[in-house]
Amino acid sequence: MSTAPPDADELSRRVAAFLAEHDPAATDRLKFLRARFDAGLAWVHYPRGLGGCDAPRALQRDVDRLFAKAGAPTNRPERNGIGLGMAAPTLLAAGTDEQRARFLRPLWTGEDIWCQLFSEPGAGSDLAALGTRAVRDGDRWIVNGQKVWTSMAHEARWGLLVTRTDPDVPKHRGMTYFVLDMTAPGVEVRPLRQLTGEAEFNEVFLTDVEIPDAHRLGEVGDGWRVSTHTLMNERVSIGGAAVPRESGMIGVVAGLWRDRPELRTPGLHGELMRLWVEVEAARLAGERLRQSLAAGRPGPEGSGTKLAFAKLNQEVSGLELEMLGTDGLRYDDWTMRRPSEVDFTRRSPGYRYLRAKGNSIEGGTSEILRGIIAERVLGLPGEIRVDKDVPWKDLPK
Amino acid sequence: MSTAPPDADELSRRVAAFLAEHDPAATDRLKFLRARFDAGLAWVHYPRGLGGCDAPRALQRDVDRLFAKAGAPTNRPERNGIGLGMAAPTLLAAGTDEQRARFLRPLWTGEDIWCQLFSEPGAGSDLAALGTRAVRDGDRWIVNGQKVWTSMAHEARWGLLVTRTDPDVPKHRGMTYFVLDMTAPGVEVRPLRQLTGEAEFNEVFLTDVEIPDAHRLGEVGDGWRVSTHTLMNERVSIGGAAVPRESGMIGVVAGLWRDRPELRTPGLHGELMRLWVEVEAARLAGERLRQSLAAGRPGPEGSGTKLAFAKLNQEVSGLELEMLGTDGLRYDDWTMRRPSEVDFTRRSPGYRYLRAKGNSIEGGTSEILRGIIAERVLGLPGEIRVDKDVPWKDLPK
Amino acid sequence: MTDLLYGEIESDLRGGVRDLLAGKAPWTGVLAGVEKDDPFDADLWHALAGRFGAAGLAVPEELGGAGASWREAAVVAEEIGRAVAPVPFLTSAVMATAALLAAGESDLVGDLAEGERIAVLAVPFGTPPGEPPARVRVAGGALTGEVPGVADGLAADVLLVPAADGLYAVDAADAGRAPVTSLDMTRRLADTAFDGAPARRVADGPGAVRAGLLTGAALLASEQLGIAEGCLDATVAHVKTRYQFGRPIGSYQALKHRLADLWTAITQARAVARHAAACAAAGDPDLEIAVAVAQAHCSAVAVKAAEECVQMHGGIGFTWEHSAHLYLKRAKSAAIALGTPDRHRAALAALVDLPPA
Amino acid sequence: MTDLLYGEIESDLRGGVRDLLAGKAPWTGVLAGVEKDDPFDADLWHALAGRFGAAGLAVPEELGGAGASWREAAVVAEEIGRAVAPVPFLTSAVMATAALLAAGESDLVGDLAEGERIAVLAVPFGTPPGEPPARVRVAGGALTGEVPGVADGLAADVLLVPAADGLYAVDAADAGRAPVTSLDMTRRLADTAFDGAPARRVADGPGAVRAGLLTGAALLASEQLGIAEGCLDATVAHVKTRYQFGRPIGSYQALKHRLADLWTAITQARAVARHAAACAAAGDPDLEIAVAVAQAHCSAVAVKAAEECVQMHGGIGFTWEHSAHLYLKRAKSAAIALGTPDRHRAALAALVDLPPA
Repeated sequence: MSTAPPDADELSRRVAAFLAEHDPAATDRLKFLRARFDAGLAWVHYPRGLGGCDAPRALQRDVDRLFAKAGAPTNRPERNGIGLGMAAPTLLAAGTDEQRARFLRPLWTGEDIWCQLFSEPGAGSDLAALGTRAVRDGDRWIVNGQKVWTSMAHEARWGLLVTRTDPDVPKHRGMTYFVLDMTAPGVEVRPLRQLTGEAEFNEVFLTDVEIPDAHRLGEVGDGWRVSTHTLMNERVSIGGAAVPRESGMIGVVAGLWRDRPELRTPGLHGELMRLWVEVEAARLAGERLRQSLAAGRPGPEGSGTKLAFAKLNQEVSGLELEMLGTDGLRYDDWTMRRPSEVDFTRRSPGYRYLRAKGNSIEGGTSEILRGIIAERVLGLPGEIRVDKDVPWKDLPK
Repeated sequence: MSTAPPDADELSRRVAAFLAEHDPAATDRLKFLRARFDAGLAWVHYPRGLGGCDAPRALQRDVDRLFAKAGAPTNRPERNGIGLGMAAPTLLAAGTDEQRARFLRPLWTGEDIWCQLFSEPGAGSDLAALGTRAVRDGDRWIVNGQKVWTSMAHEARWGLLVTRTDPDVPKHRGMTYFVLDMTAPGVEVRPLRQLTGEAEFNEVFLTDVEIPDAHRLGEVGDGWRVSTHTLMNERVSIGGAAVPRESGMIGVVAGLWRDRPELRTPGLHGELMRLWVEVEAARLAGERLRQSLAAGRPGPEGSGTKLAFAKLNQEVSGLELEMLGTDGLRYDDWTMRRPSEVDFTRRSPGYRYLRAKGNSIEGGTSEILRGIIAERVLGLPGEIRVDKDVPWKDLPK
Repeated sequence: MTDLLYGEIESDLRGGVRDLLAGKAPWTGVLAGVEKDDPFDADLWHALAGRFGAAGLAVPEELGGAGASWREAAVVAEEIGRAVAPVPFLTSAVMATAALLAAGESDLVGDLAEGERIAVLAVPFGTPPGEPPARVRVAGGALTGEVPGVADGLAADVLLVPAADGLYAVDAADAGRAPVTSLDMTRRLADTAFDGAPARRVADGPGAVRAGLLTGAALLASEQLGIAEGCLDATVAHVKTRYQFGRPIGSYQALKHRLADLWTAITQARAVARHAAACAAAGDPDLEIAVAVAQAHCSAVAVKAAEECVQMHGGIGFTWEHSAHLYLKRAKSAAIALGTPDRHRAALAALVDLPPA
Repeated sequence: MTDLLYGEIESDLRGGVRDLLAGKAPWTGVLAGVEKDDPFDADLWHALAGRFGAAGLAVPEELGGAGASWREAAVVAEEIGRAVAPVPFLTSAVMATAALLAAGESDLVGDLAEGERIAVLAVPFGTPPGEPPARVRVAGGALTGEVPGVADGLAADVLLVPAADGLYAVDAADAGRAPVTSLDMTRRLADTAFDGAPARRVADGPGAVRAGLLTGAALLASEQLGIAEGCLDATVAHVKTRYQFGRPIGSYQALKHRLADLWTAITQARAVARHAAACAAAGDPDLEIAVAVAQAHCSAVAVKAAEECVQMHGGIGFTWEHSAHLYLKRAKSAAIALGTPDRHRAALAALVDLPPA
């Protein structure tokens, strides 16, 4: 093997060689995936030995295509979004060699599902206010507290956990980051039911949970900095995909308009067209952002795209109910279900209306996003901070 | 004359007696008005000797009606709104006996027009930031500075002036209030042209203007408190009158819709009906406020009424232009005129659109009104103040 | 101009209803109820309608009511909205009662006024005022046909069914009734079916149904006002006590300004709802316009208030274990009930001579 | 999908235009100009169109142009909007030029490209794309009739007049032209009249006018984007330096959030304006949809930006001696020009198969 990063041709040669050695049809799924990882063909831009071969990130798509064409099994990325999207880059940036070696392979193969334990009842937008306490006891830590909005916690093997380790210093300085074994004694996962009736998320209660110091990620007191790796990657994953015209909710409502002439009124038409235009404008803005990113010019438009779609999803789904009249007063199912993914289009109009309310709260509230745009993009002064130099324990809560 | 405040019957007897002595048809206008003032029948709720007779304020309307019925001349209140609405109550509340005796009669009769010199280029919403300096020199004060948004300054005999007398204390504590002789040397009034092309307002430049200490209203340093008398009365005067359905701009646009069928489109109809409903709702809210006040139960709804009508005037006038299409691209007159009153309905649609922009700025910006509602009505925390304990001279400007 | 204020009697009435609802229908209880099979809170309804007398406010004393008016009934509707109470007040004590009063019926209306029986108009709940198309056929004093989406249809003892030649009363036991999983489980719908159901004609012509729908729409505006007020109060209380970044979130100006705008919209909703109720009470010729304005405006205000309530509560407002979603579901359903804002604006256009393009 | 980004050449072009406008048309100069009788800034136009070559960007080199495309011309439109520059770029270099190019005309179009002559489409400026009704009669090669509200009609050397059988060129000297006191004095209207005016037919059928209006509407979106950007920049700069209550007003969250929303709307306006310009450049089949979306959206964004600019400047923004009203008047006029958002939404409905009720 040469030491220079492989180019596209070299990569496709390697894939071909790998496939020649591991027939996808004849190899056990997990065996195949582990071998692909060990061959450095998992995430090619990762370092050698950790599933990659230092190749440019842009070549990943080609490699994935070649494997797909050969009928190779996937690592089911849809089941492990937090693991692949957030845990892996955090481990890469802040983990020790031992931690990377231990966690990354089963993460990539999908053997280990990961979840993220950041938000707390008292720490939502203000993540750094969190109060889950971790107290050192020799080479282990004892953790007590409560986390919320934890998707996949009920299926996860590992969790990304941020804790308060020093309450006597200002809040950003007294946090420490851990990898939590979700099977450890004292970890209790409860479904968190939402207004749609179902429970996508969980609450996680931590009672005298022991974490070995070897599972600490980064230095003691360095938890805020490590968290930013995780959160930066959260933002990148949002709003990147190209979408055709009339995708999503507007497509549903436009279809309803076309299929049900008896529901049409001039007033609803005006509203429909106004929203259609706004959705198309937001879609084109998203497409422009995608082109910018592809051209290597990342812009701040992502926050605006999320902001716009949250509002539009809410307005469009609200219009759908009004269009339906009495039929809009029905719901499909209030029983508490545990969906593995959110599918707006397959459920009832009422579900769409209710679920869309979460779009302006989850993954950064619309208020936080507006603040980010105002301060980081427009350069307006930050909010007056009264909590900067106050020890965490003295903050009003 | 009895010492008890007169009731309705007694008042009508007095009016009849006055009219018997002063035939409106045969008496000189000014003589008549002065006599009415001296008879205590000017503003009946004012003290005796100052144009009133300590009667309940509610009886004023009856007295005015009796005079009107007899064909008596009025004091032309529309020409002296600031005098009657703001200067008089301020003089009554904060003036010395000499000041009241000197100023109130010619104010009420309309001989003296008054204006208000509060706002400055650097002190708009934040009135207490004002910087017009008054420096004591024996029994007089020397004043230098600039005031803006002064309506009637070019016709006024006297001005209500707030100045900075002590820059070394926090801003609310170093202000002093004066009555300014608008004919004094060093007072220069310039028209302040607005985006409509005309100039309703003025800028007033004060250069080494001398004010006798006898024209100080209230104590030195007490200017903020005295100002609140003036401003409280500003708020009372807004939004009190009952208005019939389809008054003002919505009536203009509704009339356009009825008269010009060729301009109609379904989309414009939807917008028109949406605004029609909003205006009617705001009108009914104003009517409810009026009923509350009449029942002796003043409410905080006035701020909301002003807020709503500012927005609606802007939206309705904007719709009018769109309805007109190419005709909406015309204007009537850009020359600098000095109108004595604002009449939205008699000028062109473009004028209405432009002039309405001022509705959310003049007399308290919509932002300030929202803050007042949030804090005084809803009890939400005030803005964080960084200027409370800082000497005025050290404030960033 | 109608009197838009609340009188002393109305304020006392409000206090009584509010206490009763606070005691018997705290929101935690309402929430627990939405997953039960019970179509409404019968115990609460007996207390409110029977013992308290809230169901008969607008019914003359000689018919067994309190002899007050729709103005007073509107105050009850406000409090029911504020409490998202699962009782058939709007459907039975307002819509059915108004229809029967208009029809000059005097037996059933007394039972409704005393809360002894529950009757509902068998129309799809989204039907705007006016003349709903008859969905049933009459033959030999019996009805046949289907009416989907009837509000409180399962709670009803009697269904008042519009037919081509008038309004018919059908004993609920003689009708097919299928529960509907409803967006607003505090006022559930039922799909009703009539298969030769024995019926008694209680009104000729369309006037009675029209009165029921119009009065219902007028008083629904007061319910929507109550929903909006409940949302605003809950939200203001929350933002005063929820801290983020060391400050109560109610100290952040963007939220303050939005709440100020909401408060302004609610003061308007109060005025238009009062006007509609007063017009209903007085048989004022402005009633139709007042109702169209009230429904177009109050529907939007209640939904906006509920949406802001969810948003400003953040994550907690998105959970099942919080009252915000009860408001949201009731507000959105109420906006569609008895005609969407769009339908009311269209009706208004005709009433105020602003014809469509 | 079209390319929605700006290329290097476009960025260079923008820099050049911006420098030129900053030097020759600062807003104080524009303001002074609105009270003069001059219908436009001839000196500026000669510099921009003639020496700089901005008028001929989309004209092939063999016809005397620069051989670029409407994409590049759209960048010029942006900068003109940002500077509220009083030049006939949209009317002559875009609308008239596009009409003549569609007609295959090759004489006049070269003069326009070089800025030597100015031609405008003689249609009321509020006319949406499509086929404007002919307002003149043709008899013996001469035109008779009236066309009110023609943008830059006084600046024009040639009027291109739609008639039933095609498009006619009329020497401006042969037409009656009355100046109109315009809401937007940076792009003035004139009422035109033809009384047997000698005319030359430059196009058969309606295709040329259609191309002129459609291309004009596409590039007007870029001008509107520029207006909005100018407003946002001015407002952000103001709120950073204007202090009230001891703090820059840009530190108040309510303003911050409104500016963030405005910024978001402008990023969308940029994308839709780029798409419309790219479609115009490529003759893309999506052009009509792209134009309708761009006009419906960018019109609203530019007006919103200008209204926020006035409001956030407070009293000073309401005065004559500030640039805000120049933006406001141009933004509102541009929203009506070439069809209001309402008209464009109606056109869009037909294009995307969402028929009216």
